[in-house]
Amino acid sequence: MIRFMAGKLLEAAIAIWGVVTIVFFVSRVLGDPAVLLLPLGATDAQLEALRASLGLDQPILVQYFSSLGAMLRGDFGISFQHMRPALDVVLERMPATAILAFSALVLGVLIGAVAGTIAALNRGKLAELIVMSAALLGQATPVFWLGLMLILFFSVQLGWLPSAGSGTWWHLILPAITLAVFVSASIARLLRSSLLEILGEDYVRTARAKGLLPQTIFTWHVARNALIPVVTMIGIIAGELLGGSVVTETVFGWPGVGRLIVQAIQNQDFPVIQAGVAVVAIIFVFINLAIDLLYGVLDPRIRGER
Amino acid sequence: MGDFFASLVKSRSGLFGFVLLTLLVLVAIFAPLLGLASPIRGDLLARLSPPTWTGPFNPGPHPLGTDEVGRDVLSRIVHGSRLTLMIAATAVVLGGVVGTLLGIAAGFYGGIVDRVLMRLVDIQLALPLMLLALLVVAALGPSFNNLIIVLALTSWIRYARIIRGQVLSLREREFVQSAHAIGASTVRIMLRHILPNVLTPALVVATLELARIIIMDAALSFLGLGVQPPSPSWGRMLADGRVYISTAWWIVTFPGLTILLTVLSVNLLGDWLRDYFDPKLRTSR
Amino acid sequence: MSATTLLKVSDLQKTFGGKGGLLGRGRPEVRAVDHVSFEVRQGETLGLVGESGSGKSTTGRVLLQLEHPTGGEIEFEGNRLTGLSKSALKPFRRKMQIIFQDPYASLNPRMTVGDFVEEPMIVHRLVGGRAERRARVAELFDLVGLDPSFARRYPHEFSGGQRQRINIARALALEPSFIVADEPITALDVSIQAQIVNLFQDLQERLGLTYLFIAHDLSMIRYLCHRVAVMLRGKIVEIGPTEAIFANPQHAYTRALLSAIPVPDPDVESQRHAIAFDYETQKSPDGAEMRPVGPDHYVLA
Amino acid sequence: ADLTIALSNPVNTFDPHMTASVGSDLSVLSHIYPSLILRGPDLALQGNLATEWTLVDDTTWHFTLREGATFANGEALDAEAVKWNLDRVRDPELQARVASWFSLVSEVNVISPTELEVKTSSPYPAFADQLSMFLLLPPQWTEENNPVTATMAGGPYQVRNIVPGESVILEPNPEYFGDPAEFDTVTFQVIPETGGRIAALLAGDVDLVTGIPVTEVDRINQSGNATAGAVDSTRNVMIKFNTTVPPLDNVTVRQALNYAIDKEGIAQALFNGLAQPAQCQVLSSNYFGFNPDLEPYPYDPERAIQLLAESGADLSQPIVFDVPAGVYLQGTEVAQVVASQLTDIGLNIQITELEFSVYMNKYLQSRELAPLSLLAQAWPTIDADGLLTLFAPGNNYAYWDDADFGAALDEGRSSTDPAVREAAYKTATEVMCEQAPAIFLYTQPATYAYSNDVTWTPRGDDWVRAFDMHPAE
Amino acid sequence: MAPLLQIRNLTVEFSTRAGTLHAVNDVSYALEAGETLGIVGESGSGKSVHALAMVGLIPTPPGRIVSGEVLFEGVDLLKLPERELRDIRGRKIGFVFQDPMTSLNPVLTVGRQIMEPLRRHLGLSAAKARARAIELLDLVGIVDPARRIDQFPFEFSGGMRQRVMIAIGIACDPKLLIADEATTALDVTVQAQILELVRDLKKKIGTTVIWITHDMGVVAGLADTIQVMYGGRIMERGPVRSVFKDPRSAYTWGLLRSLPGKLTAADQRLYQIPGSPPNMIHPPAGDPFAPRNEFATERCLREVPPLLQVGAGAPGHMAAAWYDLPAALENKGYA
Ligand SMILES: Nc1ncnc2c1ncn2[C@@H]1O[C@H](COP(=O)(O)OP(=O)(O)OP(=O)(O)O)[C@@H](O)[C@H]1O
Ligand SMILES: Nc1ncnc2c1ncn2[C@@H]1O[C@H](COP(=O)(O)OP(=O)(O)OP(=O)(O)O)[C@@H](O)[C@H]1O
Ligand SMILES: [Mg+2]
Ligand SMILES: [Mg+2]
Repeated sequence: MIRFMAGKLLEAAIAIWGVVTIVFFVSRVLGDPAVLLLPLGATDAQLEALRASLGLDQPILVQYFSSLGAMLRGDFGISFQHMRPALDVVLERMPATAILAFSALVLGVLIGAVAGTIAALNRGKLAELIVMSAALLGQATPVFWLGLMLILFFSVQLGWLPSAGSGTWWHLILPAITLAVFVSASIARLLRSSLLEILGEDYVRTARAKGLLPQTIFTWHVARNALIPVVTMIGIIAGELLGGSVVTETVFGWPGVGRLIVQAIQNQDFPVIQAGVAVVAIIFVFINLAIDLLYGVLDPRIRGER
Repeated sequence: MGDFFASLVKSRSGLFGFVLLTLLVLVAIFAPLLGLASPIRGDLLARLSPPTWTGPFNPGPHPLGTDEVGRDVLSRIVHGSRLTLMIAATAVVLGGVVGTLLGIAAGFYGGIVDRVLMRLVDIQLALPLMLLALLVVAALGPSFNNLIIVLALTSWIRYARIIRGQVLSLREREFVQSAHAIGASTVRIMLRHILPNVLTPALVVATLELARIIIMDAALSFLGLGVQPPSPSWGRMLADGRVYISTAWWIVTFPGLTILLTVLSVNLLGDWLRDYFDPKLRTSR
Repeated sequence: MSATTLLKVSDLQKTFGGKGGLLGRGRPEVRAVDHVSFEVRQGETLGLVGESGSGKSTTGRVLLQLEHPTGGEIEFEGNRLTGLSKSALKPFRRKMQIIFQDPYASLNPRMTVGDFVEEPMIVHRLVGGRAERRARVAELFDLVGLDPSFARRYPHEFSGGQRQRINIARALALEPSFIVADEPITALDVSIQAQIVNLFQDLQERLGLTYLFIAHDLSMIRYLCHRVAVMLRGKIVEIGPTEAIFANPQHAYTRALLSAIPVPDPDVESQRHAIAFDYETQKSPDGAEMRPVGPDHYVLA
Repeated sequence: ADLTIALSNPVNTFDPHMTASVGSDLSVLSHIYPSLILRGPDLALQGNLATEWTLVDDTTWHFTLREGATFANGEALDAEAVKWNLDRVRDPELQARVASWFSLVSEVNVISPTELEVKTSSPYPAFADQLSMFLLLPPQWTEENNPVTATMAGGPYQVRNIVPGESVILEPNPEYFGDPAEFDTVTFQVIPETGGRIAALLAGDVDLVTGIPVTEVDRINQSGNATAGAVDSTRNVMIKFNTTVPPLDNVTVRQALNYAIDKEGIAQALFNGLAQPAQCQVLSSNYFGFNPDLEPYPYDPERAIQLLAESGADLSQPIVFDVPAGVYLQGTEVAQVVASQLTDIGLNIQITELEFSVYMNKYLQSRELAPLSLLAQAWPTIDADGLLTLFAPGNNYAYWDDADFGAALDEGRSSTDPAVREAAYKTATEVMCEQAPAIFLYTQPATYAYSNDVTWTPRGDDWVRAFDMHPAE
Repeated sequence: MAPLLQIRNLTVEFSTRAGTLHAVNDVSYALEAGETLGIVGESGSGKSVHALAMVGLIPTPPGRIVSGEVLFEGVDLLKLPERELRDIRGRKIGFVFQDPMTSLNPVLTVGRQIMEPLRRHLGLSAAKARARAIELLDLVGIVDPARRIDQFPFEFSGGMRQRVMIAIGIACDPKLLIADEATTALDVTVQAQILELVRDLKKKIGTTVIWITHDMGVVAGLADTIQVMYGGRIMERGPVRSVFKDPRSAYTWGLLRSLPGKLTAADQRLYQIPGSPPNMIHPPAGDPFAPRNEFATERCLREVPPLLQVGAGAPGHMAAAWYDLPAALENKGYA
């Protein structure tokens, strides 16, 4: 077990290192932050001085290794734009992202699970058609369009919910729904096919031959097994929500990490890009570690292999 | 082939998807011959005109209205289908080929190859999709090719993961063993025995990916990374038109509906394909 | 029988798991084949029986170098096979073939059966042109009792017996001298088993083939094989001429095995009593060796 | 009364010397930190901490400060404090982002707590304008705290609450030396997406939004809850030429391109007439140095085609047209119309939409500006000296080298006499119109909408300030 | 005494892409309490499907019970609502499926899977059910059952899993035990143990057994009655001894003949039944075996023969044949 965890952690570390390295080199290709930081009309000498003070005048490999070393100590450097440690800037935005991602995930998984189950248990009936059409609609709707529509309806027309910001729980509702629609659509589709597959398994027939009650069969024999692929999917979605809900954050003015990183890219604020991506990657990797462990709970075969 | 079409006709939703998609592709191919207004040149004075219909069967000059620089929305949707479908298809094929081949290699060789590739998948997954897209487009510059590269880049892992899983069980199958036994080369085994047997799952992934990529194009355009103006693509139209969502609903609504229809048809076709190839659903023995 | 030795196996070992690399998960070691020695003679059928998981399939696969042995040596027609590279092995691949248990899983579902049978000839650049190869495929189909016009069909269009014939045709394409048949009839219906067994015998007569025949069905083994080897937990515990083993089983396990064979005769069956075998108390002692107990008949004791 | 103002970008830093962005950081900070001089909604300068400022000679400025002004912590807001601030931004250690505004300042002398003298190394007529963007920190407090995250009010408002990346909530600063604040709270709410901003206004969640598409103006006015409109901004939109590469090194080609564009049409059709077509210069009428006598190139595609033919330039290659994504009001639309009109005169135009940072990098770092690029420039001091300098020979930003133009600018800079300067810029703009280093398009309208709960005087620059607003009766 | 199980005219179809597949055609038979019925027959002859159909376990769709009655203790199971059927499944009718690898839920402990029917049908408390499960495991010959009960199926070998399946099947002391190729995957020694177990069970609690298998040897040793199926129909049925010694269906005869044990020294090769099994989507019009039957008459090809008591045979020995096999054999010169 310890060996297993150590192996997983090493793999995780390699993945994070890969992410950080890719981001480091790709972001340096973006160009020169100095021209964005200084006001119009700044002279070459002023630009030069700023570059030097940001440490951008060094050869790229020197920059890479020194920043890699610093990163190992948890130091991502001072944000060019925010003038304070990049990690602070990122961590400050983390709660908002986490809350949104978590509620969207919970909401999406709940809706998706119910919808997927209804569809699978009503194969070929109207209910399946309705649920699956809704899921398709959910997957085919661009997030920004959905977000704007929700604002126009619930905030402007009805005046029920705030249109932007993150102050209260009310603020959370629209962005969470926006994201949850996509999540639930994916989960519903995956769960449906997973359930259908499990429903055809021999051991479900065994369970029925034992005369078990339908709810027992569904809970212990069908759902338990059908959840395994869904859990993997949840891991991937969690990662996407953590770093990738940029569009939703933009539409709702939600102060999340995704938009922070996008802005950092637009402003070539390397330390923030680096810290943001690293934090998201670390969280993602840990979520997936947790999911690996959850796997063990769900599927004793995996536990047995350790 | 006869069986294919017979079964397609029997599955009403599959047929619907197939017909719709065929129609879309035909429209895309013959777009320039349809005698529509220019999708590029607009009439500034006719900017943001609403759809005009003088009667139920009597469309005016702009049946779906005009956009923010006075171009015919219908024409842009029709011409946009070329770019959109081309981007989606190319990205799907590119991502599919790369992902499938790497998935096969990972599953077949196992060991170090597998580990390296799966770490790559992890890295790719840990790197938020939009940011990756943003970085690549920002670094390489926006162009049709780069857009496709970005989309393919976000897509290959899905194939690789699924295919790898399939190959892991395939390589233990006895016909693969038997190929080893006759002394077939590794390349031959991968191409002749493994590849044909993973094409079905790859195809199913591809249908899902096609839909996802069309939506991705819209999201990328939202961040200004999509197709270059003035070329039309559905995603681009949607993103550019969003500013006018409440003053000129038709600019976003029609491309949106078109995307929906396309995604719908591809998914229906995909669902049917999955069923069609599912051995459990086939007449066995 | 004093025929020439075609294949000689000495001290063969194969272990699975147990290593656990840097990131690997250590699994308990399985000694699937545990210091096994035997020989197969030109033109004979050697039966291999034993309990499930005793290492029969592994032995067969290692013989064909589909798996690398952990230790020991294999000699084929006097040439050492162990340790050869993939390319050095290739000439031997022509002479040794394998047929698996499951005729469904043994065929590539996405290849026409004609292509499947033709493939070995392409790999070994055996027959000149495509037309010639096709002709040879037709010949092979004839040989195994299939209509050559079936060559363009896909596996799912065939019944189990027909599929197993296709597998055999493919194995024969290279004109091998030695075939490992790993439970080739277990998955088949009684009425089809007979067809396949007959085919095996016909081919042996016509082409002088040598078989290693792995099976559970001892009555079939008794009918088909010249000699039988009995495996238990990775070791051969008894080997000898079929009749000698059936008439005079020496090892406790062999006895248990033989007594468990159900006989398709109600009168006999009602009298029969299976002898129990308990591995822990009745296994051969450590350091046991093969001892002769009759002509050509050895037992581990 | 409470007030909420929508911003499109979040406040990144609270140190007023480490940011030059007027639209977000400085606008918010101007409520917290005082400046010597303020620019009113009419774009004229007013006193704030400074009650009077005079140009003693060409290079010496004299300021008189208010008496008894303090920061909220009681620190004096006197000449000493101002000097400390000017010294701070000029300190090379600090690398203040706004240092370049004060690179001409050579000496700061405290005469008395309420009197200050500043010497510049050469005439700096726009110094007072520049000071309107210069916010003052409490010296003592700054030494002891980190002004990047913490604040100590000296302006009309102080910070109540900050949600990073989302909002800054202000409340009145009781110690403020000027007119007391009129709102109980002022919230700056970040809403990056245009659609979201408008929705928020219509939903009553915010009171002021800027930078909305012109098509929304009528709709908002019709809603009855808010007032929308536009004024001329200080931002002037052009298609900048890279005159160092063919075919734009050919003046006839450049002129032809100016004839080819229907500036009036663009202003009318794309901006519903809210944009002011450019008068053959990059200055709009609100700039000092604006030349009212220049006439725009008429829209004459025939003429353009003819000129292209005469120019002898090789026009067979596609001409790249760079457009920064999403930064200018309706920029992509304008670019597409321009490209389409240039196509009409037979050019092969290829639009490339670029991330703004990449665009800037091409412009200033790798120095490979595309032959054509959409650009809108404003100079915060609203003075020809700044904006025109961006075209001066040898300037990084110029991509154009015209000695006559350079000479005229030098003449303008050498004096602080408005009449002399005016004459010099008249010459400069004439040369520029003639030589056409850009297609002069229009002045970008500063669009806005505010709720009927407040009153506001719209302004053409980027400042958004609560103390310019009042609760409606 | 009324039979325990009476099947009348059971017909089951599957709709497939290629057309309707006639899996079970008009099958009728009765089973007395305490009787052991061995069913053999060609692969695909409807052995499994008819057994599953009895207790409503065929997948619908694509499956469909077209007609028939299944009277179990006088009640027609096919008309019983699912709710009541559930009370019978696992309680009065136990099932053992062939494939032990896939028939056990991989994520639940073996003990739990055995306890489920005990708790559901007998209402045992968790502790009691556990005790009984340990007892059952012991009964099917699993060593150290108290420890094994908490393990997962993947920790069991194939033979052990099959024994677990049997433990589940007999958990509630069912009146009827249906075992579908329950020992096919096992080697002969393990198979022998399990057969012994079933014999014991019959003796102890008088369970009625339906044993589906390919192995004629197993039937010979275990069954009282043998039933031979082909093409979805019963070809022959009767007391084991009578059928083995005196088969009246050409298919039964062929099956028995192709066994290696039946070989005489004179035979060069095993006997093989010519031809291949029927396509059940387009089944032959008459006797399904007729196309492969060298003794088939004109009538066999046209008309389905009824299952009738064999003239001179033992009571209950029935065959479906238009021809008279002993006579035909003699005619063709078979001994
Ligand atoms: N690839 C492998 N990895 C790990 N263990 C293996 C592998 N292949 C076989 N084994 C183990 O080796 C032992 C021998 O297996 P093998 O398949 O040779 O048995 P067998 O005699 O053919 O059994 P059966 O009659 O069931 O086919 C078994 O314990 C099996 O679990
Ligand atoms: N779910 C299904 N869908 C379609 N056809 C089916 C299905 N299940 C069974 N069949 C068909 O019904 C027929 C009878 O099958 P059944 O399983 O009863 O055969 P069997 O006699 O048990 O054969 P085996 O000895 O191979 O187990 C076969 O032709 C089979 O293909
Ligand atoms: Mg084996
Ligand atoms: Mg069956």
